[in-house]
Amino acid sequence: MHWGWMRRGVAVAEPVLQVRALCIEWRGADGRTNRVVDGVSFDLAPGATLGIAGESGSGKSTLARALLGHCRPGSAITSGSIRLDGENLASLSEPELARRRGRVMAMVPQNPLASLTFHMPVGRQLEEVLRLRAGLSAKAAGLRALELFGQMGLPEPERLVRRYPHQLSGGQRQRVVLACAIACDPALLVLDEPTTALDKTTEAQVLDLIRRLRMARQGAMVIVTHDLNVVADICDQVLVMQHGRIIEQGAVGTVFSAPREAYTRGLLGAALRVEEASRATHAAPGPTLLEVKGLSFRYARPSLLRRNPLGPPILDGVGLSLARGEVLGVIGESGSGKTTLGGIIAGLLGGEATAVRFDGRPLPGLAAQRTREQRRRIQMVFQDPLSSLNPRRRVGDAVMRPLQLFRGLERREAARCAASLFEELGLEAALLSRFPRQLSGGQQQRVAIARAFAAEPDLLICDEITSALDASVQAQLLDHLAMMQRRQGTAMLLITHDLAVVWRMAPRVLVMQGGRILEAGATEAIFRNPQNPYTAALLGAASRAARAGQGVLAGTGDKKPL
Amino acid sequence: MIALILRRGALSLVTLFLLASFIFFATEVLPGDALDVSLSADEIANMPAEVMARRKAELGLDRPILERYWGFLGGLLRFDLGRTIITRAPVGEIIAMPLRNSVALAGVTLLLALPVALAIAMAAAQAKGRAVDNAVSGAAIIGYSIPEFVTGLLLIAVFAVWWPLFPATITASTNDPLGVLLAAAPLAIATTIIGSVAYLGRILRVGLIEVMAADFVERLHLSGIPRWRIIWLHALPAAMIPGLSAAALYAASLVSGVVVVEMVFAYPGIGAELVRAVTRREVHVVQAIALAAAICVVLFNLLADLGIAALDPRTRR
Amino acid sequence: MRAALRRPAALLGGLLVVVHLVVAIAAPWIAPFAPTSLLDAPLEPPGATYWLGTDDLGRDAFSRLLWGGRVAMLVAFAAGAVAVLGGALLGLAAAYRRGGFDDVVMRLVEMKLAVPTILFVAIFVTGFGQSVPVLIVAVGIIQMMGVVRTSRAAGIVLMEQGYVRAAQLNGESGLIIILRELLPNVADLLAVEFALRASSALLLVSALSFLGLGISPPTPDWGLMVEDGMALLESEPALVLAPALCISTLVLGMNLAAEGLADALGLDAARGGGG
Amino acid sequence: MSALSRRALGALSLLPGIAAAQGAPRRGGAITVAQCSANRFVASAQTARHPYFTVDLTTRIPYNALVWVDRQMRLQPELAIAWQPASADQSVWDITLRPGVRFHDGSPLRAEDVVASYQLHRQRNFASGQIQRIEAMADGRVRFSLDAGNSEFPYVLAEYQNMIMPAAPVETIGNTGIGTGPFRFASTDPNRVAVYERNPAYWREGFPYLDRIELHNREGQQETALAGLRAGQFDMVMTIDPRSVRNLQRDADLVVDSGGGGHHYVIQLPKYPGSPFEDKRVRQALALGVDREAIIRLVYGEGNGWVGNDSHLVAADPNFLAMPRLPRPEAVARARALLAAAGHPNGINLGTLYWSPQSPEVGRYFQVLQETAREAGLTMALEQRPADGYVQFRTGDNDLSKGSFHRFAMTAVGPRNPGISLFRMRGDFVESGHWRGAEHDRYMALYAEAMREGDAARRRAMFTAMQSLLHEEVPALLPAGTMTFSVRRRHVQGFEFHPQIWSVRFDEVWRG
Repeated sequence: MHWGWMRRGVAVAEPVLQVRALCIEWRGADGRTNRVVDGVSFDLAPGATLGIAGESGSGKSTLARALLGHCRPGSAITSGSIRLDGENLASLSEPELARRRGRVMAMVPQNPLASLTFHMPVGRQLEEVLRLRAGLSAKAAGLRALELFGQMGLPEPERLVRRYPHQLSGGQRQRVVLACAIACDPALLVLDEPTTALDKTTEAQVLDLIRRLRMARQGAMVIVTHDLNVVADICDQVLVMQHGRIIEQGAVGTVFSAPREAYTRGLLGAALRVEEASRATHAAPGPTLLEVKGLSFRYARPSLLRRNPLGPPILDGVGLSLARGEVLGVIGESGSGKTTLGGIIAGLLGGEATAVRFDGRPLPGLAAQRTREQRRRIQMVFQDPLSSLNPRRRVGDAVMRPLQLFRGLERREAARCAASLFEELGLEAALLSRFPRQLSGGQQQRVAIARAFAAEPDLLICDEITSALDASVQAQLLDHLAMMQRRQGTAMLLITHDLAVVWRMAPRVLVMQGGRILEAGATEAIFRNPQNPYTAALLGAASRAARAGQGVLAGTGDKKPL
Repeated sequence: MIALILRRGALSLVTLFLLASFIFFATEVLPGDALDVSLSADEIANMPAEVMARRKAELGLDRPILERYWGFLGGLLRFDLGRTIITRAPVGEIIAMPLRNSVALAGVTLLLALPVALAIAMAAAQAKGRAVDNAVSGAAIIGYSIPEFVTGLLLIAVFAVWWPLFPATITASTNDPLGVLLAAAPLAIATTIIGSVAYLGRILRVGLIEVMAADFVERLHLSGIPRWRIIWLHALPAAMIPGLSAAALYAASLVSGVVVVEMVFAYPGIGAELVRAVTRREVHVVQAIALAAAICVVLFNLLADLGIAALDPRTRR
Repeated sequence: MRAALRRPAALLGGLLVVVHLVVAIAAPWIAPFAPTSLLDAPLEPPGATYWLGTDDLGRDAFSRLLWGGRVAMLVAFAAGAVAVLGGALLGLAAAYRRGGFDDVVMRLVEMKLAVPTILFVAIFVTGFGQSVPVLIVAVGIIQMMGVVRTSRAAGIVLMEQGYVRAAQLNGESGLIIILRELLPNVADLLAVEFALRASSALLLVSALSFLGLGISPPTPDWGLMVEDGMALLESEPALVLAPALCISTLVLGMNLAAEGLADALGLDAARGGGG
Repeated sequence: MSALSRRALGALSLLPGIAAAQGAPRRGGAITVAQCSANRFVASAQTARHPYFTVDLTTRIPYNALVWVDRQMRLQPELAIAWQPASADQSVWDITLRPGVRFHDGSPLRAEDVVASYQLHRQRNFASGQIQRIEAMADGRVRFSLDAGNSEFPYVLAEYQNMIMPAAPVETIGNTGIGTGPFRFASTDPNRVAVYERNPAYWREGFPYLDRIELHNREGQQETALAGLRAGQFDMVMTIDPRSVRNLQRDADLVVDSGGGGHHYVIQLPKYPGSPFEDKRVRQALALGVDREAIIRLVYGEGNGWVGNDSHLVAADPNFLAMPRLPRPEAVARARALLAAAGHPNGINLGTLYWSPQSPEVGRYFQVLQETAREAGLTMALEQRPADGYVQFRTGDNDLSKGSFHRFAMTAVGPRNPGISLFRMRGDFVESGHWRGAEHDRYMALYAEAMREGDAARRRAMFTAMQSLLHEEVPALLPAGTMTFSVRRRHVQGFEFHPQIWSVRFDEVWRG
């Protein structure tokens, strides 16, 4: 592990980048303006690396583009200055900016697949930058491109240059855009969410590369991310943004070890601290409610020639069992098959009927084939709170519908019942007559939970229910969920990529990868001592930020982050 | 790619079969049959019933519909489009040249309209929301909103009658070489082009605007790549992809859809032939033309698919 | 809707449509003469009594112009409604059911693309008569298939939404899911589609009238007036230009309104239209 | 011996001889003609030259019939120079062929060619169905045996399509396009263009004048045809909308020709049980209530049409009997009185009148009819039906026992001799709307008598009596008719239009 920044400390050299009282406003189609960057000031010394952290909507991406003198259509710098090498980018004309972009300042965009021209081989795209921006001849550009690809750790550069972006892996694409950005060795390199699109294993490799680049280069670097682990890994300084303002800034070690703002603490809280004891309580093992044995699943691909030719396996021989009232976590990255598993149990996808047994009886694949009682007993809460409520219907309707459907309640009775469910979940009854858009994300998800519990289910499947929520409300939601689960004695299948959620809620966990179960067992045991390297990578990637502030946190270990 | 073409082809065959059947049975709702409509009112009024019955039997019009349907399908399998009911002329012979002419008109229209539409779309997309864009989009919408017959008649009035630059009506023959025919049809071509430019321009503009907002365009912009290069080399091929499908469908519909223009200018195309065939209950001709139009749709779609595959490596497998 | 009206082009479009609608509705009260009454003054030049002159049967051209959009607009709006309602139900049902039903619906859509429009209308009108209801149904079916496509596409996206899944998991019937969960959520799309379909129906109807397959005399109709006036274009240009202008401005208004609406709702009007 | 044949014997000089006015005709040159009538013709590559599948007004360019009807509706010799009945009841007719006529391919015209041609016409041409037998006689004459007496049979020989073609089997005869006419086919583009070139061996010495005629079909597309005329693409446009006449006449470069007679519309009044038209007074009220002069004034233009007399005869026919006319207010008053007497003091709704756009002015015609009938308390709705399939729609299956009737609808009819025209009002024919009763029987008795009658004057008296009967009974309404019109550039000379468009000739047209 490189912890070089700790030794180097904050540079004292003349700052290469000076941002002063920068304001950027967005003018909506309705003519109203919205200040997305509000009075931001900071300095950056040559060779230093600054992390800009914040949740989506905090203005960090807009700030990142402004550092290249760019504002997306509809937005504009209204005041303040950005001095790069002494020149105020805010006052330069577009052609003057264009001359500097790529050479003096460059950007590595967030989504490498979308950021590469899909109909052009990647080699040509790099050569284009080299020819036009570094002024190389076609031949020299070709050679330099191979060289750069090699430096980026891309295998077989000669073959790779002729590939199209979609033929590359996510890590390879990220390396290609990195190569394009550093082609002219810019004084300022801005990386926008450099790891978001990558899986954990690749993320580690790419971070490693960035770290090496940082060491090798003289220029300053700005990394925009929502992931504090990344900041902890490679930045000297951090700048935490919320609603367009800087709410906290300073050296990484200082900020992470003693966050002044609740918001920062929330962000940090989202990172897992295994060192804390799991708060999940083990229920006494009851009779088995759900049993899955050797479940495999493939999507049928439409074809004219064969009736149901099968795609690649999504699930491959998955087995699990769940007792009444038990909470089981299922973790894995996207594509691991965990959502498909939930979908099959819930009855969204027709699986093998014999593979799933519910309450001792085989469970038909699709919800439509199940009995009304079975449907009532298995409920689901979905990932995106907004999409899980019909935007054209009042939220009360959503909660009343299962009451009417499964419990045969009259409309008035159902309304009363829905109101009391709302109260239990800390929602005002007045919200019943609102439309989903009028609710916050956390409220929406609580309504979705209320809808699920309205049916008084025996099994609740929660599919990434916190991932669309701000860190600040996640904990609250999980508290409510745990409370309802305990009260109704519902068994839960908690599908998530967020280890903190599992750590907090589920005494037992399954780790999935590529449609298989890699590891299963008590959460404590697996998290503290992962047997499988993949599990270890998952855990390792998730806990670095926590470690960065470890020393101080140890003293406040009993304090809840929120 | 080949698999894609094969699958498309197979699906298209199903569509063609359904279409042929649909047309066959739909024409049954029409009052009268080919014999009735080939006779004048005087003839029908005065022809004795037994003479009528005998002639229907001669023409096979008295056979039950299913029998005629099987006969028709059998013919199709043998690539035999059948003969016209009254004159016993081979249907293929009747529709071949009009079809050629309509395809030529559609082709010329597209060839001329596409670059213009592209230029307009680029001008508009480059200046989205500004005066140029508003003017161009406005003109496109206006062009799109004026009925073809109005455009055509006004063009004739202005450029053939008041200011006689071009022929008002097409006197060239169906079988004339395409060059002669198209040279005789400048106003007809202009009429179709006006509508096409408006339509295609709108679609391409939206496509371009969408692509210009794409991440890769922003990356290139932030790399300091010149704007013209971004537009021509990066954005345009990408914007052409959704445009191609729309243009293909549009071109296919042009082949049989320019009836109004063909009528106004007396262009010897398949649209006018179609109206005539419906009028005369020449069921086989109607079916043949409908099939030809459908095949055009299929072919143009296939062309678009090939074009898309050329532009978009992601679709190549 | 309010956002749409803030755009000047959309506002102009909406205004054009509203003016046309108001004139059409108010025609019986504001027209100085009955549109069919023979005033025994054929081909009077425009003047104080006859603002646009009279046509060759001695009917007041201005009054006919005021009346001339009524039936065409009735057909266009009714056909638009038929197309949007039928198309939405069919498209959403296809998105809901998928499988064989979806295949059948998509083949239908494809067939519509392949059948020349004019053939379809010619068969319809010849078989069932040249009356307004027949025209509405024929034009409605033609316009419907495009709506099927767009609403199916939208429906497929909606089917992935949590609330639809939740309804499915609760065992709600297909009809309920389509009507309760899907339909309200494509309302925006359908509003745009309606404007587009109605404008394209209006163009189609006037072209059909021009070909003699659409609205028939004695109904005062712009398409017919253009066709009828062409013989007199040189001597009485107003008899052609006025109705041509009316058709064009109405279609233009509908297109602008559709575009503005689509823009405001974040939809894509150019691709929805066509066909 | 009939007056007809006597006149015919010395008639060569009567063939159109109007060369006067514009100086001496010149030989040579070509003209391009467009025609706009929505005439039913079903040409294909094989048959575009066949007289049955070309536009009727062009059949006498490549072909001749045995007899021609002139503009005054008199019989004139064409390929036949004489015709006379060979039986007292007028059911057998002998025809003498013109000697020395050659077909375009050089072969001489023989009686066998006439026989072969009529084998087809007998089967296909409605008017020739009455021919039972046709024989070539030893002296080169041709004998026609009919199923009944027909004193006007020679008119049948002049009917459209009844052209003489070189002998061939019925299936293929006529496909070659070879005839005896002034021009022969140079090329054809089915449904679009026919190009004719001069027949140097034409039997009329010195004719035709032109070297070439190019005929373009602009069926139902009068605007483009006229635009082509103005733009100089066409020298002549035939069968134009009468209301265009006034505009065209203003142009000094153009000449408008009138056929002097032309088409008109029968409005059939179906008299099935329960129909308002069962009551004679309603029919009479309708006949009075429709403002016939207004139709002519507004739809056709003054002088371009004639007031109909509710019979199929046209004003150009010498046998035409004009109706007694009342001043408009009086006619309306009487119509209202008749309606009141029939039990409709507040007027009557006649239902829907169906029409089809068979010529450009039809829509306007019916609008005027509808508006003026309203003044007399007769209201009706109008509904357009597409021109195609209209005939079937109008007649329905016409089975009273099944409760299906033909409709209150119009039919376009062309001008013909009384024998054919008056026969159309027979009770078992749709156009009479199932006319029945004593008056009908009297009408038909008169008709049968006239057909057996050889003497033209006596026949004329019978025709007059029949028309009076129609005026009184109004079995059908025929309010007004229009001349046929064509327009040519001034340099096209020697052209005369014809009330029967299929009898137009181009023999004497020349280019100035």
